[in-house]
Amino acid sequence: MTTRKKWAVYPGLVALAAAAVLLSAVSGGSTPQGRAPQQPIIFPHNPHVVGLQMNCLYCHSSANKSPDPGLPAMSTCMGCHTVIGPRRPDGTARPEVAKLQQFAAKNQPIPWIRIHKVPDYVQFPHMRHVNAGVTCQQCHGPVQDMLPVYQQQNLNMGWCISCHIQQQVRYDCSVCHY
Amino acid sequence: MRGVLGVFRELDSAVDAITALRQAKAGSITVYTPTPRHEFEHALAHGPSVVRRFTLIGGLLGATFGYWIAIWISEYWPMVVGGKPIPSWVPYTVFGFEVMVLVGALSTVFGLFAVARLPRLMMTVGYDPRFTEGDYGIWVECPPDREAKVTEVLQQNGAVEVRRER
Amino acid sequence: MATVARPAEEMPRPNIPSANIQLPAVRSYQQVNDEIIATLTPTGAWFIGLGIAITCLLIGIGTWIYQIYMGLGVAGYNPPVMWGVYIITFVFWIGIGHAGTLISAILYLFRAGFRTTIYRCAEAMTVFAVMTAGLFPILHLGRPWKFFWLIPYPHWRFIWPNFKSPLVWDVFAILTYLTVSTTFLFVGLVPDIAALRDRETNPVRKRIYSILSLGWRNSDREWRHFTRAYLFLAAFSTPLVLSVHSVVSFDFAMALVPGWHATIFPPYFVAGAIFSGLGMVFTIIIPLRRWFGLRHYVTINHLDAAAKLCLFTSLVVGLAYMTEFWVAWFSGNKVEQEYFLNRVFGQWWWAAWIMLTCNMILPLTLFSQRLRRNTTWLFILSLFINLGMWFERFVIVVPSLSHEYEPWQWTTYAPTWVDWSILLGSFGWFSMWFLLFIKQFPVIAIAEVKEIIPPRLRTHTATTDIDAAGQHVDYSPETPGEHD
Amino acid sequence: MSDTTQQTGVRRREFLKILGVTSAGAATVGCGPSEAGRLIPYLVSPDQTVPGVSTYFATTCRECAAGCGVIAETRDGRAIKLEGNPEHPINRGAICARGQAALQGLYNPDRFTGPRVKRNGQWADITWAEAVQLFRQRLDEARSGGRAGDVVFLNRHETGSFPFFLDQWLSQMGLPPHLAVDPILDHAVIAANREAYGVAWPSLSFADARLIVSFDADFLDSWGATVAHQLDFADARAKLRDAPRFVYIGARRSLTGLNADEWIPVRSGSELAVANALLAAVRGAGRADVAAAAQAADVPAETLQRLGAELASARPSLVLSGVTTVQARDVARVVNAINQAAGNVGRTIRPAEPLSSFEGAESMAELGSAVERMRDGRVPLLMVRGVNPVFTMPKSAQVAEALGRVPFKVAFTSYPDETAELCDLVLPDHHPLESWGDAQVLPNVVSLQQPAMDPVFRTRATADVLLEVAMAGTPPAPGRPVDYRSWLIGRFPGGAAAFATALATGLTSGTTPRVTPRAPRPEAAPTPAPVEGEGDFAFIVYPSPVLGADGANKPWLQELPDPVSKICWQSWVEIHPESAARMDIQPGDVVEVQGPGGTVRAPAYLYPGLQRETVAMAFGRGHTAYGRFAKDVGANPLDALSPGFDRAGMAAWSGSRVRVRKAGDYVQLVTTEGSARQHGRGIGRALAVNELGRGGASGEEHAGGHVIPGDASHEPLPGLRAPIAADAEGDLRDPKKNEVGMYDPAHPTGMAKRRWAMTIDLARCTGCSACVTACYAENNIPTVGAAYQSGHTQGLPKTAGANILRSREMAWIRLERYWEGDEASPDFETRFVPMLCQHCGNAPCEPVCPVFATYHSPDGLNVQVYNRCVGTRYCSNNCPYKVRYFNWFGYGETDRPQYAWPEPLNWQLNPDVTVRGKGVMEKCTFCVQRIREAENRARAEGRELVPDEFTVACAQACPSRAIVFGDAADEQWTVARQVRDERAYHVFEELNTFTAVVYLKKVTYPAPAAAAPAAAGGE
Repeated sequence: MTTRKKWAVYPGLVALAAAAVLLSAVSGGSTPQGRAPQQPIIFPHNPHVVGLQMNCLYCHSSANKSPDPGLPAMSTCMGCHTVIGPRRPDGTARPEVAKLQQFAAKNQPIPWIRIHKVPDYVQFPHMRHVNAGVTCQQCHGPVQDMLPVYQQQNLNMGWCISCHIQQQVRYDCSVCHY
Repeated sequence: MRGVLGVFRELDSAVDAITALRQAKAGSITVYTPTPRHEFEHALAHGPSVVRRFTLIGGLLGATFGYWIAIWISEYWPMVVGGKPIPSWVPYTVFGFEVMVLVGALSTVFGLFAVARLPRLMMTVGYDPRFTEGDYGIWVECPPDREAKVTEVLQQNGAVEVRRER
Repeated sequence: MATVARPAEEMPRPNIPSANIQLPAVRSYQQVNDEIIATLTPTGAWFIGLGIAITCLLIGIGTWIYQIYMGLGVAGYNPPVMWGVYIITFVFWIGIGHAGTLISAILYLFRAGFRTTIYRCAEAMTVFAVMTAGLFPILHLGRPWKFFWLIPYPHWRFIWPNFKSPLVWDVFAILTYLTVSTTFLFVGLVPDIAALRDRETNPVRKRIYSILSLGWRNSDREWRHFTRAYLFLAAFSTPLVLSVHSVVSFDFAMALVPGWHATIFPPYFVAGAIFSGLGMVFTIIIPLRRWFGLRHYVTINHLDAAAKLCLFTSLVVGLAYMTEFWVAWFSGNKVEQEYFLNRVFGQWWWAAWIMLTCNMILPLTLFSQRLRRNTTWLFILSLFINLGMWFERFVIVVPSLSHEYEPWQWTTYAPTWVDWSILLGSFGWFSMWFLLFIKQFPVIAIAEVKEIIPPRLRTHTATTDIDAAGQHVDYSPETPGEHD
Repeated sequence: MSDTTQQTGVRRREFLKILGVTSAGAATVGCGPSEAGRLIPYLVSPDQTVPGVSTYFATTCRECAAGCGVIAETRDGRAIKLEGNPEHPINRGAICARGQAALQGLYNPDRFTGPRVKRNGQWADITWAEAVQLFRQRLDEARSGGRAGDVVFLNRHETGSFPFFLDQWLSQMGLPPHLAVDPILDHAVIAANREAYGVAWPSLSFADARLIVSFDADFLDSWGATVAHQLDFADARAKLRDAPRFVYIGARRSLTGLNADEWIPVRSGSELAVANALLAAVRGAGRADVAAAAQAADVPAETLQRLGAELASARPSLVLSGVTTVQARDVARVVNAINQAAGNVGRTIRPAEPLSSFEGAESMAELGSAVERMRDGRVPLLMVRGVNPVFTMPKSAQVAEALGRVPFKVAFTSYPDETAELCDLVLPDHHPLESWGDAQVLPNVVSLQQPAMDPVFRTRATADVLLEVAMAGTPPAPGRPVDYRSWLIGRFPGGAAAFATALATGLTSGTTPRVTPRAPRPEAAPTPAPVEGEGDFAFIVYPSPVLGADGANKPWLQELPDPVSKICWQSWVEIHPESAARMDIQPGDVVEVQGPGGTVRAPAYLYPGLQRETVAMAFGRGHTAYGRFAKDVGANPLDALSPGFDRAGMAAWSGSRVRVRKAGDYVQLVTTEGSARQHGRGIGRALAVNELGRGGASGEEHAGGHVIPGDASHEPLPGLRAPIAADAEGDLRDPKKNEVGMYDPAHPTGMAKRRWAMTIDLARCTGCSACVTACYAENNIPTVGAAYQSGHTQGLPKTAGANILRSREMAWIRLERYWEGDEASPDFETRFVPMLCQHCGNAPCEPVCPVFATYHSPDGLNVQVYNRCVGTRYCSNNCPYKVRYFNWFGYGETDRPQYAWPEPLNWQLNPDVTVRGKGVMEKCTFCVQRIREAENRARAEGRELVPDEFTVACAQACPSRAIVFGDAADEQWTVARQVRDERAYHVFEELNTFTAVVYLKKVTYPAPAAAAPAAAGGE
């Protein structure tokens, strides 16, 4: 007699439904989280930020006065690296600095590969966040220890919103989307 | 399980056979009929179907869920549209109603399957393809010692064929 | 057997109570199985029809791909006429989809006997019509690949559909309707599939039928719960069918567009839907009964009774049309009045008059019993009704939008070949499914037909003589009125 | 700016290209983050630019002669928006549509990308070195040929140092001085003014006048310094009760005419008689000539008598002439005499404070004689800069043939226009926004012009080229200017330092060196041609108010509907409905206008604002070259004319007789107009001046008004004190409700404290449509009419404007132009209504959106979230104002055939505004990006918003200051005060939409004789 077999059908159906819901729950949530592309110059934040105690704003100078954090211009890099050359005092090589100086010699900007990117229909004013005391690490992760830099947070809308609601700040659509 | 299967051509002979078998306490009877006939219902005198309970529960669940999800969602991220109250029950009634019908209907079918033991994964003993065409069938589940009696009753009431199955 | 020749002066015979239409020509359960299952064998004509249907469908699909790639601009939209052929056709098909459930559910509750032999066909039509209609709201989206945003599912954006929008009601009404009517159709099919299963010799088909029949065995327990469940499904479908088209009408009635913003819309739409559905039933069943040789199942009396229902709905629709004009006049709202004048005598007079002629005037011929029982006329009329109901939706959508509050934005509208070929594709899609259905499953409910024909009894054989009420004598091809 | 750009220019441009792709260029498609591009940093970060923050450069607009001051907003080195310079004396912060569109000249995809030479009929690109070498060589040949005196340099008329510099260079080369050409300048008036006042253009004060009479002078649109006139005229109208009455006399009612309170449709050619009659009336002299004039003008004599009397009594008045017939100069003289007699000079006409912008322009007759010399083959070398005589002179003048006889022709023009196509060598000039310069706008005010960004293409400033040619071979002496900039600084009082400081405002006092004025032309020449041609119609050619002489290659201007006919991307023939009926001409029927110079064909537009025996056409379209947006669009009315001049040498564009016949075929009019009447729906309302002060409810009863139940009009301006109107307000005010989030006024964000709103004063609005183009520029609105965008618009000809034939134009703000009163009589009235999203408190569009793509923000905006929109278009159906626009094609997607911004037009895109993709609804956002930007700025400075601290793009541009934007919930903002004006009303108030846009009724000034209020209202 097969009466037992047939009851196995219903749990199966339920399992299917559950799977479908879970699938939809993460749908659209797929972002390049954890993406760590190979940069033209393997720039180590650690010696600069931790070692030399440089402020983020030294290089990303407009992060506190513009929606756009800004990238250090070649001149900014060469400000130090004309002196701090491709060879350490102990003679060991600094290959990346050599690369940098080559770019500088050719008078070419460094074609950095972009990691953190919100869609074009999202307006993200950096200065509002920086001035409100949001640390760079909250969104970008512990950049000072990253080598290479990767996207730590998923930068999803839900991720933005949860923080905005928690902080009791604007979470109205027209704050970011226009 | 084992028992005797009788095949009938005429409705009334089948009905008579059932009454006779029930008097004889022959065992559990299953009647096959190409189309539902009240005659059998009376003869077998089963209670009313329990499908109605599934329907009721399903409908209530559906309506509740319908209202709840709509209200919960509008409170979840309050957004004013057209100057209307954030949770406004009037439009949500449409939603509640539709979900009630959906869940109610589905649970009815589920109930049907559950109580009618469907889907039946394989044909069991005591069935004959003729029952979907013109003929009526009576399958009596009974211990071997009573098979002879049952067979006799069936034949008396004009079964065109009687066979024992196991 | 005894054939009683009827004197000619008895014509026209008195109306048959539609609750009590018999099938004198069908005598034994055996015969039912034989004759109905015989219709399932494919014929050349069927293959040709299927081929045509699929060709139309492919044309539609190709056009849609082009439209998705290029953008909706390839269709004839002419702002502010932001809705056009697609929404019109959507409402058209939804309307068609209403007759099925009406006949199978409402008439079931009312115990209208004439439903028995036509409901399976109508119900299949319903399911496929709703399947067709369901495509159009997606098809008319600017970004169709995002249609699932209308469905409430949990996701990382934390944002949900707006349950105050009639379009979301639509989504649920249509999904519910599709699910319920499909279930209804399938549940009704199960015993018949069992009959097919038991008769099938081809092992593959037999296997498929066995699975679909869920191991149905016609046992008394199954029947007991089945009849009860079927009743409840019918009881659910009845309010559902009324609600679905009411919700569709809300798409218009909830907007403040002149010509849309009217409380009469829900009843008006439901009546129109049933009306158009019956039209389509005639269009389908009249050729079908001839083609399948089922004229002694779907007798002229069935059509007669259905025609009466059709006439009634037509009268309701006509009343609704007139009421709209009256309300416009009585409201004293200048905008509304100008719109209705424009509807009949302005820019779109031709569409309005097609609508009024086909839906209001021509159906009046059904008052004549002779025409009701003339299948040729019924068929022609049904075609007019289909046309007229498409234009009713045209008249509701286009003139309203092209003649709104802002005179500066008054405009016109002309569909392009894109609209037309997608409309064609929808007919292809519908016909494909329907043609596939009629050769796989019985178009007449075997088990239910058996209910209304007298069972074989030991004592005597059931009589089929004529009775005083002018009911049928024995069927014979010569009997006038039994077939055409 | 300058130094860093010199160093990093090219690379920055590369960088910008990439930026253009990654940030502004991309559109809302998909929902996840799109593919991240590359990040190219600066080499040397430019001193005063912060990435992502705008830098502003004060410079001068060169689109027309007026020389308005503009402020170019640049972002990351790209100019993205032009706005009026508030400091500037001419335009006081306002800017017209053509000024806005300068950007599309700068980024025009059809610009010459570099120097090119014609080798046996084929264009070939060459390097600048070769080009200058070749130029110099041909120049020397021409000089050595002994015919140096016949060399012609045609320069577009401009004031400032350049003309002087040019003449200096020419004389140094031993060549005759250049010809300064402006085809649409009113030389007749200039000549008359010179005689009467000694200046070309005295400043006009409309506000001080009590009566304004204009003879065909379209001073709001194409006559003189239009922005200045508009500002002044609107201020005059804003005086409401004491505002001047305005009478327009002319055969065609131009936009200015439509703004007039009375129109006297005189027969074309009879202006002189009428003017004389009025002069007589003002002088209190005889009546006889009035009758004669009325006879000639085909108007009732009493009208002229009444006007004469009015003119005599109302003092001061202001009488203007813009006639363009062969009698133009004479009419202008008489008009000056009238002003003299009426004592207006010094009060409403101020020769003491003239506009310098119109000094130094040569008459078209001069150009004509130059062309004559070319035709005789006497010109060895022709140099052209920004002038296009082949297009701007009648075909019958055979300019092209004349050019053919010139051995070598050099074009310094930036665009491939008809003339440049015929030249042998092209040395493309910088765009004004890329180059240095200055303009003399007032006798003692110089408006400076500085580059707002690096050159887009391989162009060079003409002045620099000339300098190089002049210096070639000679050793660089110290102190000699190396380029035009240093030449300018060298002559600048105070030198480099003063120059740098002056650049901040873009203005400086003082005068630029003037070119030596030529002797005034002898009275005899040129003899005015008699009224030419025959036929029963007089032909009027007027410069298109939106295109001007050379706007046709800018999609914004092509798409901007003509303020009168509302037709775009097309030429049309205006004909009076009665005449049309007589000849059985329906709108769109192609008519053939046969004039003395030839025939021109265009579809007919029935215009009630014409004298019955007149047909009119706009000049500006009908190019046979000039790039993808201009080529083969429309017809050039000059083809029908013969080259005639008036006594002042102005091209006589009007008055020649023409035959008009139906050509048989039909072309659908590319118009944005649905119905030209309001059907009593009270959209644009007016009240007569004598009804002022009777409370806001006065004015007309309009149909919808107080009929429909549920009417909200009992409450004055409802829904303007709180962001959310009606029901929801009660809901949100409910203390028991705590889950309303930001809608709770007590919420920390405080967003719900504001209610952004707008007032539009119809008494000020002139319908000039500058706001429309400003909105296009600010909000990345795509133009959809170009021929290449019509390819997939099914069922229509693939010509320009196909999408607009399906009314798919995207203008977020549109100008509705309604006729009021009887169009058959000349007394019909016009209502201009700028219509934009009303940001309703109870927005009908919001509840119907299934996905919350449009909803009501806590600060009262009706928000459209593009990336959430799925495109059901239900919102648009439910919008009573029909102000929502749908992306039928991928106008914003680079890979689509309908892409609206072919490289480099996309450089202009505003990075703060999302570019919308296919299948998405869009609409006016109240410039939410500006609101947020202001809020961010305020927050960064730790303060609240200062009342009126910012405004929206349309309000900013509006040359009549009709639009005011602000927070209606805060009494300190101007808008909050304006909404209490007695003239305030909502459109479709009866629908209970509680709009945030409040209109102020127009005020009409009936003729003193006609006692009955002319404000028939919404009829």
